[in-house]
Amino acid sequence: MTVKTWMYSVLEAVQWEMRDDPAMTWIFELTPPVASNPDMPVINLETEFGKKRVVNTGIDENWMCSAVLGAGLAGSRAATYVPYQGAGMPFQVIQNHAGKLRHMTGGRASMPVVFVIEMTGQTPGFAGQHSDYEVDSAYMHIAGVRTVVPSTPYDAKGLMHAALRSPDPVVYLYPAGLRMLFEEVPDEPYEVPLDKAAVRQEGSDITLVGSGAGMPDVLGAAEILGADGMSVEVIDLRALKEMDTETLVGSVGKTGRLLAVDQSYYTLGPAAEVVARCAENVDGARFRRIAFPDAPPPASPEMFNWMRPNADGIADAARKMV
Amino acid sequence: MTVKTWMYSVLEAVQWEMRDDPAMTWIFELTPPVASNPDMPVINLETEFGKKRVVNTGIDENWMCSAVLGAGLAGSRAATYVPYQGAGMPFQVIQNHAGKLRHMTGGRASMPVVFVIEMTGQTPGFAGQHSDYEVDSAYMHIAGVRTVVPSTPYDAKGLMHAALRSPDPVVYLYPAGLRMLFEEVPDEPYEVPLDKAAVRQEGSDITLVGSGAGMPDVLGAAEILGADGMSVEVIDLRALKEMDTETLVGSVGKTGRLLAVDQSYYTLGPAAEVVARCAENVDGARFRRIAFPDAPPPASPEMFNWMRPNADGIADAARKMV
Amino acid sequence: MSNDMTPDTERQRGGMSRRGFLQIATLAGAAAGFTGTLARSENEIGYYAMDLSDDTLRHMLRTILRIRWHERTMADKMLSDPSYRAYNHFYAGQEAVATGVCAALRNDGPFDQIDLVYSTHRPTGHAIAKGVDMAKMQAEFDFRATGLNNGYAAEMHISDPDVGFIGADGMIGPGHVIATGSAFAFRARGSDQVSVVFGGDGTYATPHFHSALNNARLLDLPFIYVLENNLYHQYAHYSHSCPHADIADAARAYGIPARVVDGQDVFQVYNAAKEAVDRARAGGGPSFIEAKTYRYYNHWGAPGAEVGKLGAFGYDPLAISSFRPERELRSWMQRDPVDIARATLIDWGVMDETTADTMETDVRAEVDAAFAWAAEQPLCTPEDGLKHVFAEGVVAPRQMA
Amino acid sequence: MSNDMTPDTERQRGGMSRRGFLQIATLAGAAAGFTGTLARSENEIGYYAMDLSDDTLRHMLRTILRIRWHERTMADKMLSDPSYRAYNHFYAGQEAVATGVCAALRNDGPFDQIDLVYSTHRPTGHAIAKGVDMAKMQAEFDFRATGLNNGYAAEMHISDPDVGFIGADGMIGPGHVIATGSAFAFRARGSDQVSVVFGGDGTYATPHFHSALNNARLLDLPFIYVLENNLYHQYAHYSHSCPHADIADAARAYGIPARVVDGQDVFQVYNAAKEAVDRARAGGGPSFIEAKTYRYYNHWGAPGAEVGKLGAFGYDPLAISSFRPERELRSWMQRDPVDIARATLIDWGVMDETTADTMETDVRAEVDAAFAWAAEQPLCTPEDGLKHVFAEGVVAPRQMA
Ligand SMILES: Cc1ncc(C[n+]2csc(CCOP(=O)(O)OP(=O)(O)O)c2C)c(N)n1
Ligand SMILES: Cc1ncc(C[n+]2csc(CCOP(=O)(O)OP(=O)(O)O)c2C)c(N)n1
Ligand SMILES: [Mg+2]
Ligand SMILES: [Mg+2]
Repeated sequence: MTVKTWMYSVLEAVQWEMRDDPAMTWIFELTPPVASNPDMPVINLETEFGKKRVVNTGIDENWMCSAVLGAGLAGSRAATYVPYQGAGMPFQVIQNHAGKLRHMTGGRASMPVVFVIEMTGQTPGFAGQHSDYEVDSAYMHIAGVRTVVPSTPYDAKGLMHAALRSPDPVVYLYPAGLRMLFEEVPDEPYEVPLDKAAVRQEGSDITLVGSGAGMPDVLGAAEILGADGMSVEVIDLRALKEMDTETLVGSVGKTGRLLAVDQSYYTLGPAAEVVARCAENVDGARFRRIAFPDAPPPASPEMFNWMRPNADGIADAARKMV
Repeated sequence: MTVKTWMYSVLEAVQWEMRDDPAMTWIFELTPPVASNPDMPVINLETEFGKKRVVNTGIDENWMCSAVLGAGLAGSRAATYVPYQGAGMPFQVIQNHAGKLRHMTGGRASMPVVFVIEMTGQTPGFAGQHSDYEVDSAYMHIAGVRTVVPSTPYDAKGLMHAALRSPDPVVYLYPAGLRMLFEEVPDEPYEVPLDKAAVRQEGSDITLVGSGAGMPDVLGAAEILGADGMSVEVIDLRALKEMDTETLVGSVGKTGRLLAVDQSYYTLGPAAEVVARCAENVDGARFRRIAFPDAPPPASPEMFNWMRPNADGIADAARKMV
Repeated sequence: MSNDMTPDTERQRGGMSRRGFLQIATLAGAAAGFTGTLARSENEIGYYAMDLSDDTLRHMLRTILRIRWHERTMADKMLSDPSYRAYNHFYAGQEAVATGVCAALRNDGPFDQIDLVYSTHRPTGHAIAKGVDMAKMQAEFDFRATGLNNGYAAEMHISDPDVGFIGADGMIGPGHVIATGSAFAFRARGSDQVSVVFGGDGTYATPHFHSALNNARLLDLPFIYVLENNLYHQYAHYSHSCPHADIADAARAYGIPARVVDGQDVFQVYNAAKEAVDRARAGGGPSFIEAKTYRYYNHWGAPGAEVGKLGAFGYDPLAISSFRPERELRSWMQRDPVDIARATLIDWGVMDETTADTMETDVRAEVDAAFAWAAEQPLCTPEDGLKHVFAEGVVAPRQMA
Repeated sequence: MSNDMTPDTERQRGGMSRRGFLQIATLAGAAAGFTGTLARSENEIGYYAMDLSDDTLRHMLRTILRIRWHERTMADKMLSDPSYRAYNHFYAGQEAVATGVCAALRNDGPFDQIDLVYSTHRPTGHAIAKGVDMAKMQAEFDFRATGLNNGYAAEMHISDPDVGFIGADGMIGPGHVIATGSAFAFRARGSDQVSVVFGGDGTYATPHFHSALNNARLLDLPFIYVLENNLYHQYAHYSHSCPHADIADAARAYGIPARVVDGQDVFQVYNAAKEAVDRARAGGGPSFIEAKTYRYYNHWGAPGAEVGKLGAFGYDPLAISSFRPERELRSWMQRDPVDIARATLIDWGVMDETTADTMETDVRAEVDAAFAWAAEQPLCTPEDGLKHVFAEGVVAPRQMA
């Protein structure tokens, strides 16, 4: 157990799996797989495993994901880290190939592969094109891939181990804004399941649900509301696909109120599915969402910061429901 | 007013607009823009407008959509017809360019363009990869594009006129399975608004909501239920983005029961948004969805037909709610 | 093929002299007989086919015949048996390409030692040549529970990793890039396996063409791109989407060694494939083979065909200007891959007319048996559609309340 | 530049003799002075620059200076003014490319007659050269409500259709393909406009590279691809993603006329651009220009730079092996585009040292005024973020209950 940054925790998991399996490969484009942490050895996958296994490529994210898929089909575990600017590029190959091949071949295709897809949208000044939160829905809707999004260094490491060990293709969304979070993280390998939400805080008045980069504000809102005396249950989705309906429905069944939060666009963001599943299963509860408006994020910090759901806005919305 | 097939009705709209605007272009890949109809002249866009304006390309759907976008930015109206096999290819350019450019430039980019995207999934025997219903969610979630899906020849023509005249980029989903539907369709141009749902049938016991290729079965279910004596309201979404919340909420407010139907995958299909919007706005109603399971369509007709929501299944689900 | 027959007694070994002489004679004959066709050869390729054992040579003809009779039986079924449910994309006319390439590959052994083949929407020939079981494949085409892929795949998605047939891929483009990923894995794990992708002339225009070739070159991957240039994609001549007469020139621009071969001559195809495979196994990186060929049926299904007759004529549904002329098809059929392989082997003394006829009779019986077996197989269980989405478990049914 | 100055009186007309002679002398001088750099020229291009009016020539130097001082002022602001909010990708070192290309384009007039430019994540130089208002652009960089794009765009997304600057595009690849679409529209409507895209060496590896060039060739589009090869994309040398020494060779493979030019010499760039524009307007189809150049700052922002000094040195954050050596940068800075343009014009007698100095002083004052104006502009109104999603109306706020 050592205090580690998110970045270090994730690469520690990758390093462990690559040491364990000499066939495993890693493809990157911009961000060399290097991380350092106080009191810990520097991790540099490229120098440790060599350029045959750890490859830096040209700007072709569709090749990166397709190559990883082909490596998996050839029997090698493989992963790639797609920078956020390229997040939409491999959509087709993940949707129509990675997600379908197992079923389409009657179970004969094997794809032990991980697509790490960076997400941003948190940076005022980086406008429109340089925001890609919306890909969460794209990768969550399709069949045959497991899509997860961690929000803590601990989960980031455990989900990475689980993703790399999974026989299924995994889209591992990587919220770049959380990269410098740190906390106590075990040094040994461990898995966080790919299909379980985490109840971050128990409560009885209302259920708040968020995921990934939205969690800090959701937890911030819970703190504000707790100080007001409200008993808030906080759920971190972690798994977008398969979504953990049981935990969600159980919680809303108890609190009778659901406020689902997205940093992504309102229409068909993950929160739409959260609300829909709970509404189907809990009659008579109250349901609300807040999210980024259905507008690309503008560059101006004044506009952008106002449009982002934040702790105060979430707390406010919760108060109106109770 | 003439009885016309869907195909003919759509091309009639395109032909009218191309005659009206000598700069307008059309890019196709497989399906030559040709249609015939009893008692009507054959429409052949390529021979009528020439190969400079109507272009057959190589297999590169991303180029097709990007080219249309570039034509729009240069001040020409332009449209392209993407075959269903390529439906996922232009995702990135529509999501990150067409959808964002207007906002990102402070309103200075002009994009009077239409992306006609074919949808299939209806054909037993055509497995996995050859089904692409799931792109409706991908194109509905993103900002800055209007996404519509007609279900009748009348709407198909009116929405095509509206799409081609719209200054906004429009994703016009084209359910190939409905191509041979026919009905009375006006010969003159007319518009069907890009942001209004259609109430296909009024009723007070339950609201059924569907879209595109799912509508024939939704209407079939309403017929079955009507014969049983149930008063069913049927809504055809037509506009996925911007979704017509008012019509949906008004109806569910009245009936107190919503059954939303997708031919696409359950998780985050358009029905998730329908349920979420209604659940946020109508307290105490009952909500259910039925959809294709979160599995790629298998080739075997035995498996496939069982997995597809059909009129009986929809009627059954509705009965359980009332 | 006008050369005298070689007596059986004179053709025991794979030595240079006789076959070396004969192949030149054969090519000369071909050139004389079929001037004006598009097929061309590059004579500087080593003539490796001459060194193959007689068994292997006979196996190549047999493979061509198996593909051919499977094709013809499918066409006849489609045209005559209303209960036949399978659809398909015909490969007839191109048999020598799949056969020649796969003859140069490692097709059995453990999965981590065999070579992999990525196929297309037109996969039957590649599958048979790679060693897929014909009866199981046919059952799959007919959506049967005991088919090669248990009824999930059907024609455009068949797959059999046991023989290194990664599978059909109905999309144009992505498979080529994915195939480079397998080659990447081989190189990373120090294996001498080779990753082969088949693709049509239609693949040239896809953005994936650049990705596959550029990365294969940059990383020196053991990757072979076999481009079957049958002149058309769907209803368009390839000159509509490609500025090169030889698509191989596009590969050469990346510094990838490329060959243009007569795709109707299985031995020429083999020679080029063998060279490419040797290069890849030795760490020499990717190769590109453009096989000039032609398909006897239309893009999809059997329109224009007649029961018992080879090929489909006079079908031009959309009156497309760039659609293939019937005379072009008839001209290509003059250089049939079955005839060329058969005549060459007889000419080489590997077999005689009688053994060749017997082989064809045997193959027809095998094909008939495969279709008969397939037609008796059980249909699928509806609920099984919920399996195989993930490696474990089933997904929930959602089509019912 | 060692040639004697030409007296003003001797350089009145754009005739062949004197300038023709001088340019050869200039190039010879350049070659002698800067052997060992990567920049190269193709001398067989027509020397169109000699025919330009003195006003135009002076305007070219002025444009280079305006870009340069805008760059340096940004760098100084970033390094010294904590209240300065803008980020940016520096273009310094590459000024001659944008300037030379845009000097060959039609930059004003009605929108349906001007040439269009598609830019990159490094747009400042292209924007200034195309005629974008510097003060408004700077206000945009600083997220101001009265900026070029009202604060929505910031640096990587600026756009000004009024001068045919379709705009920056922060993604690598798509812009090239989109730009061919504009060329397609021009051809369809019978216009003689030209669509130009700028791109870095990083664009070569994108799948879009193939799509843009192949379709431009097949459809003979009035499209010009200007590839600024500054040797690096982010922290990688271009040889990591491209097998060609000259990326222009890749374009030639499609049958597209391509030129490699010294990107530090604005007149060479102009000559190639003029040839390409003439070809496009005459219906001759696409062209490709590879300008060998270098950037003086790092990929993004001003790390390694010092206030008042040109260029950023010794910054290698990730200890990447293929990162550029400081001596390479210093060597390229010996062939500065400002110096080359200035010395050439003085050598040609278009101006003298004094007028050149005055021009630079004027430009610095203009740049300072632009920054000062920008810094006074109002900030954006939060609610305006809901506008401009569609042509009409606003979208609903969703971040609040
Ligand atoms: C991405 C994509 N777009 C369109 C199609 C539809 N399509 C199926 S086969 C085909 C033609 C392929 O031609 P070619 O590669 O020459 O192979 P051939 O059919 O001649 O064997 C097309 C366009 C597809 N499968 N995938
Ligand atoms: C599709 C995509 N992937 C990754 C990036 C991240 N990125 C921004 S600039 C850049 C390097 C571009 O290099 P080059 O084209 O040579 O232009 P230069 O920066 O040298 O001007 C990269 C990889 C991006 N913008 N878009
Ligand atoms: Mg073909
Ligand atoms: Mg560069």
